[in-house]
Amino acid sequence: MDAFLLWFDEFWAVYSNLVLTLGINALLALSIWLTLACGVLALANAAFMGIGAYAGALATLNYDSPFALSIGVAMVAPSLVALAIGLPVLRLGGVYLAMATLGFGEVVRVVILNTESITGGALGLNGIPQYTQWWHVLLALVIVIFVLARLHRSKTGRAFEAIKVDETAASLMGVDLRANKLLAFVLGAAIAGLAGALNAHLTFFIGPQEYGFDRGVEILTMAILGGVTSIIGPIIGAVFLTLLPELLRGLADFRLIVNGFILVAVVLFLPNGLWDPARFRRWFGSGR
Amino acid sequence: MFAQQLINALSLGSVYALFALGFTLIFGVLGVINLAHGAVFMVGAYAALQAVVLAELPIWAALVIAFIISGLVGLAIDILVLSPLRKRDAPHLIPMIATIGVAIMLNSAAQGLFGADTLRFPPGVVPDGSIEAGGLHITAVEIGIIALTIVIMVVLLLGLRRTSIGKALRAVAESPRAAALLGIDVEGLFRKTSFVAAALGGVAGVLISLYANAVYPLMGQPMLHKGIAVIILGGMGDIRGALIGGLFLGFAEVFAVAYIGSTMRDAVAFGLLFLILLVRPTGLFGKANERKA
Amino acid sequence: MLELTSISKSFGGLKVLDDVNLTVPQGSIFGLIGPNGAGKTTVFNLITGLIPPTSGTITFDGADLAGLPPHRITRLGIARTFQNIRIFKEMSLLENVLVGRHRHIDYGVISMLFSLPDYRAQEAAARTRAYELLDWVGLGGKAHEIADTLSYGEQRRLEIARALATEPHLLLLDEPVAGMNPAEKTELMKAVRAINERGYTVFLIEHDMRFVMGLCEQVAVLNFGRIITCDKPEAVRNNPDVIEAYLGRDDDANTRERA
Amino acid sequence: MRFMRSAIVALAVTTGAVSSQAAEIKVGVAAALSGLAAQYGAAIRNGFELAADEINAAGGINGDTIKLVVEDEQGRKEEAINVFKKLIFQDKVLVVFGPTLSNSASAAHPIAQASRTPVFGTSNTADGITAVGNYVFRNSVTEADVLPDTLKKIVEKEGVKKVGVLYGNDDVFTKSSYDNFVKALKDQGIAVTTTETFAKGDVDFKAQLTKIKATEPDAIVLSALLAEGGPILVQARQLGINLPIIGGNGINSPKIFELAKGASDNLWVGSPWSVSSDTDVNRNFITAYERKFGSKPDQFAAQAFDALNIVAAALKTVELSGDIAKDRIALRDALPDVTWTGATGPFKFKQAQDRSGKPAGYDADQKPIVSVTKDGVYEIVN
Repeated sequence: MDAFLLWFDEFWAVYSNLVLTLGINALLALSIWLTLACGVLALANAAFMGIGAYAGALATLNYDSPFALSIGVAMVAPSLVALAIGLPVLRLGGVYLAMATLGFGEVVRVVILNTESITGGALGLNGIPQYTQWWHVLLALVIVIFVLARLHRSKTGRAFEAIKVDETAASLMGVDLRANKLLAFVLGAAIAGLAGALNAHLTFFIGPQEYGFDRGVEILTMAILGGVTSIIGPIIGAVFLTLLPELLRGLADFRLIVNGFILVAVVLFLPNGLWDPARFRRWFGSGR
Repeated sequence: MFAQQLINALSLGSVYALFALGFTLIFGVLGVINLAHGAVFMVGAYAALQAVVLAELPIWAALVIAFIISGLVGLAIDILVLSPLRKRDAPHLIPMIATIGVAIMLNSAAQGLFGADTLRFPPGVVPDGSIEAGGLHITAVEIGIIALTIVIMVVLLLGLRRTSIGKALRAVAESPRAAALLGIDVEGLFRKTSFVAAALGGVAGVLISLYANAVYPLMGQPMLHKGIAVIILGGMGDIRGALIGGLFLGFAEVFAVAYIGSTMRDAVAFGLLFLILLVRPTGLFGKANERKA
Repeated sequence: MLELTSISKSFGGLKVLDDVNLTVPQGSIFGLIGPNGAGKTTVFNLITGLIPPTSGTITFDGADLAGLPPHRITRLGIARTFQNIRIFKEMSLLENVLVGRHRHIDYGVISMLFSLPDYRAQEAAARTRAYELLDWVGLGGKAHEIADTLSYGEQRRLEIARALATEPHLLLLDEPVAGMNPAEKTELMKAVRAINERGYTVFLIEHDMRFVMGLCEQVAVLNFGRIITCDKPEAVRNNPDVIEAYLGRDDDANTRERA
Repeated sequence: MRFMRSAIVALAVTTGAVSSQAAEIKVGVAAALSGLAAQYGAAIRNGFELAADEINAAGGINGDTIKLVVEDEQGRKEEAINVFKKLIFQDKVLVVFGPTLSNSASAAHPIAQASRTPVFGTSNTADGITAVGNYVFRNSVTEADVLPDTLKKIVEKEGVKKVGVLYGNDDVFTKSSYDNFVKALKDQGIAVTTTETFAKGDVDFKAQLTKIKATEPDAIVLSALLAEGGPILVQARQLGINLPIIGGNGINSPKIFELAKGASDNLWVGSPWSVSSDTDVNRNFITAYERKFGSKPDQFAAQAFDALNIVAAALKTVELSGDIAKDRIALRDALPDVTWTGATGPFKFKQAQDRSGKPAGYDADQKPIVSVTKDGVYEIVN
């Protein structure tokens, strides 16, 4: 037992940040999963994460707000922005929506760069107190999973899925498309904001470069790679994509090449992502 | 200043259009957002650089080599990655993610082979300096880019209109399944398109790195962001759209710098993009009812 | 109960519907027939708000439907099925029907999150009703199967059950027997009649003359976007204009592409 | 454990000769070896490797050899944190150098501070880097220190009265130096005709340059890194702008002659290090670097090279106990007093302050050399 504790101490000292990042990335993957589950291909989650991170960090830095309040601010701010842009943007279909929301991300980045007196511009925000503890991330993850799982089983979850499969048919079942999509979009933004604030209060520093195109695509990749058929998929995807570069660290210069290769291989050989209940049923022969 | 800015905008717009051509071709025909296009663009630049530096070939030969090598890379991507995904009818986001993996591989391979340093073509491969007339300056590379963009565009447009392969391509873009029923070799067309789109990307890589005087492993990534903006503006998958969208973005950026302020450049460019999408949800040339994703 | 007054619809320059007037009386089974491409499905799309009419008005129980989004029209009590079946393929039969119950389930966020009695009661009630509706269309035994696995005829019946789940006053059926074999057709005919007897008004579009004639109390005929006649089935059958419209081109119901 | 360690130390002391061969001083280097900052990270790694080789070849530190543990932090803050934790807690290095970018430093340095591990930045020029605490050191000079001298020189030599400014506004390095430019320009009463910006990865700067040209300045102040700085020089000359260009640290590299060949003249740079600085140490450094890596070093390599030498100098005054925690503190205590003459010239630390004005980490205190490019070389301006 002592040996274990000693080992754990050492493990935690080295990997605490990695473990917490896993949790935060899982939140991000879930935030985009929510909109994907509603058939909405919006890639604004990186921007919402950024808005949340800045809002939360500014609350902490400038107003000495307690952590809980900063988190609250970090969830509300992106939700409001999502509400404002949601109505016009969600009219767009498929790929155009994806691209418009990526464009929105750029706008957010430029705004942060140009509001130097508040956001520090390119220099970012420094010296954010490290409030985020392991249990904050765990709690956030548990609550989000709980809420999403309950939501998934409720009438709203069914409506989301119906919209995803066939918008027209869903609307003719009395499902309000705009309201439901907006709900998914806003909730997703709140979760992304939560992740942003947890991250900001973990890493002492945030800068505008962190919430751009690459992060947006990374979040999407986590969800798709994990599989979007159930709530487990995005979490698995986040864990996989976060751990992969660390596991490959020993490969030194070849690390990223192998990383890319594995990404392609997963997409090629696991059609529905890493977590695919249908495949498991096939493999283990049960099911109806 | 206005006239010089006009030239600046024209050449920058052509740069964007040139990059976006292959990008939009892949989307139009294969229905894939190819996020490896930036990497293919980089491969073309390095291929030509090696040809010029190691084999001491003239620039036109280097362009041909870039064309072929990038084209082959594009072909390989199609055969090894996109085609298997097509066969199992993967939803269109899946190939996009696969191309991210390809881009990571190509970018890091380039860094491993050539190092992370910014390189450039040796001076003198193209006429240096600029032509001056009435206080206006334009370089040979700029003229080349503008001319080539227009030539490629015209060739592609005429090719699509007039030739049988063009007609087949348009049928495929409309609906691959229906085209297959009509007896068109859809897979073959996808291969050819992949080759040509990547080859054009490679040529763009050479020209743009001559223009910017910089070749580095991640040079394709910033262009990719611009390329996405361009093809949305123009309407995804539309060749004319790539030209118009490219020029539009070039003019928007240059004139935002000239008359609004360079800090607002990207905000203006992307703000316009945003607005255009709100007014015309499928871009300037987009079809009213897009192909069901 | 449903009234279309001088409805016209053009796509681009093409006039698909031209001055269409129809009245569907409460409690009836009303049929709309016409050759392929006559614009029948467009009529349904207009009624359900998927597309707006170029001119004219549609009223339902006295309410003007102009400008209402589809889900609002559904909530007023109109439900429909589709010519090319549009069930939620990846969901179970039960879930399909439960989506139809959407607007009849009403619980708060708190109830939903913590599975409070209110939530459980409403979900249970919705399920009970869903099972009942599946029984009506003869699919009660398959409630937990994935919809994609059903046969063609079964999918059509599932679509009807799902439409009924919205508790409509008016049920629109878009070519309900297309692609069915005679036995299935007879069965569906019975089912539709039973549904009508339960008090639902039914408005159906069909290609299959026999099906329409055997079922409907009143039949309207649409040809090239115009209503040529609207009468009792026997009268329609003998109407020379109708005969010409149908004989003018072969009855292509069987050669038509299914999808 | 404690007993074991002291036993080992005792053993090592008694068997002097053996121990001096066996003992290794582990030194961590976190550098961006992939990603957009990779070209700086690579130069930095080279600088450290060269210094470590030279120190070890010259007999190490009181007989101990230096072992570099180099990790790639990709220029991303999360990775920088992970790498710092690995180096500090798993590899148990004595001191951590890096990370490459200031952003990552802001995120990673607090970890070193909290675990009482000396951390040494060699390329972080942003303000506030050393405000984190008393374990934070850097020898990267900020533009605040060198710009006033550069500007004074160019005013004196070229009679510059008004300048146009061009800087990258989405990058910490270039933005920080811009801020310092603005301050220095104001202090010296030099007028600014217009201020223009660009973004990382841009290929075209002609719109900005055309606008600057139209405002008729006497010189252009440019805050850019090499990847953009090279093209900017070329495009400026193509537009017929032949004004002096005043650059920051970011383009103080012999590579500029390659990247802006034919257009590299009349670039003014102020920095403690210059490839043309003709001291023995610097000449030897440049020769050795070229021999080992086949290319000319830049400022990043020079600063990394000096940084390890500075730490080595401090270590020579410290008696290592073998208890890593104690040794880290001992090193920290010894570092501030080090003076060293390296490739970047005479070096000493000066105490920095945190936001509330309390003493914190240590910045470099060095004299800049102002040089101007001509025909492919930096000429030192006297």
